[in-house]
Amino acid sequence: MEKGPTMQVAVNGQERQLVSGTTVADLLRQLDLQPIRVAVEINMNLVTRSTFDNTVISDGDRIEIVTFVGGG
Amino acid sequence: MEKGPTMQVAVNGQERQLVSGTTVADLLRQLDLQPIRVAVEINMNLVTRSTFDNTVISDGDRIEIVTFVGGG
Amino acid sequence: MEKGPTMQVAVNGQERQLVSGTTVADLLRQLDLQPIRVAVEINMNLVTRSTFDNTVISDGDRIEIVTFVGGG
Amino acid sequence: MEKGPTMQVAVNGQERQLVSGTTVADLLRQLDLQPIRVAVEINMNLVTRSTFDNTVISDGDRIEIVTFVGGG
Amino acid sequence: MPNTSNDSYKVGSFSFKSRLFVGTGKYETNEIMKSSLEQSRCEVVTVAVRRDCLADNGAARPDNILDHLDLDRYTILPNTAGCFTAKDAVRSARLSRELLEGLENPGARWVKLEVLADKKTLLPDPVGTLDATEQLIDLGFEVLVYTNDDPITAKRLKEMGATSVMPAGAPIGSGLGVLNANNIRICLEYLKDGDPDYPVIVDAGVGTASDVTIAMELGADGVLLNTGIAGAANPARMAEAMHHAIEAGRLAYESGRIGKKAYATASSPWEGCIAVS
Amino acid sequence: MPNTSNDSYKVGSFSFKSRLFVGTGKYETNEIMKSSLEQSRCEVVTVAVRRDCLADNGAARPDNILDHLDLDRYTILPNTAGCFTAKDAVRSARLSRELLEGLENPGARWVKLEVLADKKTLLPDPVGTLDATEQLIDLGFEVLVYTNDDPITAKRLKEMGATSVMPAGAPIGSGLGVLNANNIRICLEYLKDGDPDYPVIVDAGVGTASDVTIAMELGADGVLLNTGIAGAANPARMAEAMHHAIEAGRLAYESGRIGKKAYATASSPWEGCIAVS
Amino acid sequence: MPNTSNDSYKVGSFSFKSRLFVGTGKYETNEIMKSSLEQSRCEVVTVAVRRDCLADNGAARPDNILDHLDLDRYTILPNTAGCFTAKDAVRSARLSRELLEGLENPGARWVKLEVLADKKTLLPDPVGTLDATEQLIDLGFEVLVYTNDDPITAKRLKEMGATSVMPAGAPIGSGLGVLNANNIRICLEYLKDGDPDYPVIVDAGVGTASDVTIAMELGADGVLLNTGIAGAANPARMAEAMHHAIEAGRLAYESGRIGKKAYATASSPWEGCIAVS
Amino acid sequence: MPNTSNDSYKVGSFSFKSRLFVGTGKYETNEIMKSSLEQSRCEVVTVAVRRDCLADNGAARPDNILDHLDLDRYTILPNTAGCFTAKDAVRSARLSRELLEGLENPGARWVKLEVLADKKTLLPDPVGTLDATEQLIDLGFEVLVYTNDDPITAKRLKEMGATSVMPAGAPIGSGLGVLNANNIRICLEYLKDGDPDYPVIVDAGVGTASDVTIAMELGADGVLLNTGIAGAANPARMAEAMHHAIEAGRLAYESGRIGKKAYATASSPWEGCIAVS
Repeated sequence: MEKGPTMQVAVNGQERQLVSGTTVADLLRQLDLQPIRVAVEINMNLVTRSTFDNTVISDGDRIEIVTFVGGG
Repeated sequence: MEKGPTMQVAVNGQERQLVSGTTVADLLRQLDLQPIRVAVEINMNLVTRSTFDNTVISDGDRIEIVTFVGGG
Repeated sequence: MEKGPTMQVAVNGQERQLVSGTTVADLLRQLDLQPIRVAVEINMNLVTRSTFDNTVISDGDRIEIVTFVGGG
Repeated sequence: MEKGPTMQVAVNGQERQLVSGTTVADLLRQLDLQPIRVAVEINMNLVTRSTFDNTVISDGDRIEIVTFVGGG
Repeated sequence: MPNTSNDSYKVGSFSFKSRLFVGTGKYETNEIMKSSLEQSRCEVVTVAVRRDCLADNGAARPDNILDHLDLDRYTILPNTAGCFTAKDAVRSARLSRELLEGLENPGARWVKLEVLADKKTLLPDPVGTLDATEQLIDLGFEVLVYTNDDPITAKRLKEMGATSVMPAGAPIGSGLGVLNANNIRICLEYLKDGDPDYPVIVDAGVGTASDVTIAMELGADGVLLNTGIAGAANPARMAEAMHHAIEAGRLAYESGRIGKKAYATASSPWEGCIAVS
Repeated sequence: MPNTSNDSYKVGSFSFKSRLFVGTGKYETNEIMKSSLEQSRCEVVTVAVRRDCLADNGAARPDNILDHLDLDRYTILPNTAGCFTAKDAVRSARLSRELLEGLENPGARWVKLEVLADKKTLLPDPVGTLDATEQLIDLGFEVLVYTNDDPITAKRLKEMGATSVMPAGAPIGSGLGVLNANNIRICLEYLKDGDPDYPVIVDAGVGTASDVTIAMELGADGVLLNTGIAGAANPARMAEAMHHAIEAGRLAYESGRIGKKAYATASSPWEGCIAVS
Repeated sequence: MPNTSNDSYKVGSFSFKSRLFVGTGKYETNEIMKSSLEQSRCEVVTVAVRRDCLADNGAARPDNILDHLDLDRYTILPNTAGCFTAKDAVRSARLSRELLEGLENPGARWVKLEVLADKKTLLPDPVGTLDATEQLIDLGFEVLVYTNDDPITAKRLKEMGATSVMPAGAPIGSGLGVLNANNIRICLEYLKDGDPDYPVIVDAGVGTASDVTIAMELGADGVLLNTGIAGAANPARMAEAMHHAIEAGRLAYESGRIGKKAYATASSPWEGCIAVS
Repeated sequence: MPNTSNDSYKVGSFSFKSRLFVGTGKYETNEIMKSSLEQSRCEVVTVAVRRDCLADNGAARPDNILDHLDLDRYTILPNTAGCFTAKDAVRSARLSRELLEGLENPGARWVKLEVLADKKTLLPDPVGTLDATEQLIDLGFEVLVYTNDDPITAKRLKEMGATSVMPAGAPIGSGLGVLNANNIRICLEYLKDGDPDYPVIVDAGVGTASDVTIAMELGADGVLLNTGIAGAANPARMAEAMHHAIEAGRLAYESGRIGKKAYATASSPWEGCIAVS
């Protein structure tokens, strides 16, 4: 399926292969996640929602995709 | 005013002279007290309200006329 | 061994047969108890030590022989 | 009395004039203080006891001479 | 599941929703008393019996407290305050009953018994209290008995037929709250053994709202107080506080609180933490 | 006269009526959580940030908590639970802000800062907490800081610009209530000195309703809790208890309670007693 | 100045230096009992009366406790433990007296009265206790009365002629210490009013050394305990702890402790600080 | 089996038998101080550093405290009282060391570090305390650190190399005793984890003997106090009380106290009761 070159990233601590050039918005689509319901960090730096479309993921990136859960 | 013979009683600890033959009902009238708002003891025995008219006070009687006050 | 007539008593709640005429002192001897270490009640009345020799037990007597135990 | 040039120092927060060239040991003598019972700082730096004789005080020095007091 | 705090509960032949019993003594004005009672949302108010004012010299007679209590709203619970002997307590109770019968008030059926030992500490006299309880029950009263927190006396009072036992949290007017929760717990254990609806009302000692909540959390059915409201800087507001405190305590009792530990467990989950540390 | 409990009060740029802050962790079901929040009448709920579930294998994704919170009703207060360093706490706060900005929720402006020392006791790390507070204030957050009950740390946090200081009553989840009322009192004295409206919220340790009432009677502006409700046998009822407990405590604080004495004074008057004894 | 802790004090016709009264029940062995009594430095030990063992079948008779108590050293205080009625308590006391007279032990003059209400809680029965106290005084006993902490009962017992009133700190064997210091204080106020040397001995409830110290700091003349020592993992060492605890509490009581404040004043002087800050 | 109270224990390179550390401040006279120290049987006394009196005008110089302390008997523990910054605390410690080295006193090796936050409450400043601890350890001191009762700060201080952590029971001079036993327990759990002999000394807040006993029963290795003795009406007697209180608490800790129950079990046996009831 994946024809182009790939890269290795960690998403929420899990190693994954992504097609080179994947943006944050692409990744969320692949994961079936609504952008409005998540916040994203790459390499511990916040990626604001407005830049999801333009932010291209790089090989080796450590990506955190978080949402809210119950907490006290 | 007092024509007939009198007697000495204590009402709520105060010495008073009453005309002989005074009933409890008479006494309450003299004191301007509503029967419905008081309870009466003569010599530590309760006088029920229904007998106020018929209960004649005797010389030396110790009468208590009580009502409710604030209490905890 | 027991030749004479006997009687039934309760000693510390246990039924026992004693020879008629048995004194408190006799009983203590039989039980191998030192008089100095016990106090005795018959039918809930105290028997003073000085009368152990003279106190004859009767049929049906309820006898308590007590001593000290650890207590707080 | 003071013939030579003087300098201005603060000892335990009090302004004082000292003859130029005064050592710590000199100062303690002037103050009638036993070296063994005090510790000395000049300008917040500790002056060890063994150097009292050789430590010459400078104009403007802030000197602390301390001892023990009751404390919890 | 025990009754919820919205359900009614019984004290003898009476049935109430509010678990707060409020005294009517010591308010600066009748208006303050009225608004305090309202804010407290109580259904039962206590009153005392005293010699009426003999103002036959034409002097103005002071207001009678009955003019300031809505008898359609409140059930009157007469007390025997001021009595130091069983005999006087019985006299007081009978006078109260006579008054309330005249008013056709259901409070004629019951009495809050207090037999105090002395004026110094206002502590109850256990012997006089037992004696008066017996007499009043014989006279047909439903007797709610103010007593100390001794579980044995409490148990005996119930065995004698007391309609409710009312152990003190602390001395009257002391503001110390529930001084001996262990005793109140044992009282409850004895009194409710096989009879969970038997009403136990903590009476006296309340200083502030948390005292009420604590009493209710122990499992008491109600709290009776007076000085805690009447003596506050703002009695009507404190009355409202006491209303909430009663609700809080009852609901908490019914809710099954968490256990106590020296330290415990996170409210937020560990799984999925972003922390790399 | 301080604000009545019906008035609103401020925490930073927010204004609330309810003084209860409720956590959303540890409920058995979302339905229990929802009814508990309702019964608590809280206006602010705390949530935590965690890695989202990567269910890209087609497995059902669990509900998101946001589906179960009425965002028109509740202000979201994101916490940094699970963070053991200032750095992670700052990351967590920024992620929360991003999420809440996307939701156009006013909770984007603030954060409840927790920097814990370890998982064993969940006690806050004072040094990391001070560090993170400074960073978050620099980043424009209104910071509500969970901290121990040390008055000096509390004072320093306020001086740094914390929007609210939230001293612990007891360790998280311990159910021990307010262990050191003296420290909370000194915290309040420092934090409200010349600034009586500065919000101080007791956070953590609540086991039952009276714990909340006691905290409020000390003069706290609010209480934050989670396990005390979520871990109760009947969470929704305990939530209602906590609502009343908050009201009771605030009103009592405002009402000026009576003093404490070893023993005291009669609620009923002595004058006019029928007692001959 | 009150007596120093080195002075002797009186309980009825007896005079002692040690203020610790130790029970002899529940020790695993007589040797442990002996060493515990020694370490406690007590001068009075309590014993109970029980039916002797009727080992007339030739079986070995267990040791008698009297074989393990140095009667030259200890004054025996017989109790009426196990009695639930005044009648049985009087029987028990008379039997004890008979035993001690035979031994020419001065303990024949006195008795520790216990009339318990039931085996479940071991709480004293106030009515039976009052009844038995009267009877025993009539029979010439010096009566030391174990009672609950109700100040009114305590006062009545003294008025009846009790040699010493012994209010409980907490239920027998509970290990809860002094549950209601307020009541013990009022007991002391009543019992020592105009009679400062009247002996008040806190009896029952002690769990550990600080419980004893607290009781003594309140102004009690002594403490009686048993389980606190006998049930400890190391009874003899705990007995030594209790000795020190009694001394500590009495000395502290006599020394006039400092007041309590939320915060206070430096132990070291401010003057002469080197700090420039 | 832990050390018995008669055994010696270690604090850094020092070894002591007495577990009481006594301050030398605030006594009315040096004679009272001397007799108090004697009665306390302490082996360590704390002193403070202050500017010497510059009586060079011929006025009489007040006695130096060193003239009143038997340096063969007592180990001097200099404190840094009066310091509000790490810098001043370090200066103070170095001056103390210089003084004690001159006296050839072993106290030159150690220091009791206090970095206070302000004069109002005398509470320790946690940040300054951590900072100064590090500096003093670098300078070779054995540092005994006065700190609040926060277990996390305590743990960090030990990790930095503090010779002993000295958590406060309550604010200095407050007389409130151990306000938060839960925190002291967690401090002990952290500090003694895998290192049971690490010395933990409760410092500050003691009002009376039972406070000391309670601290020791929690498992502290010692208690440091000053005002509790110096401010008592009879300091020397209170010092004796404190000696016994330390012994009582340590022995009780070692003895394994009985458990706590709402009510419990008889001290005297049931078997063989004469009671027919």
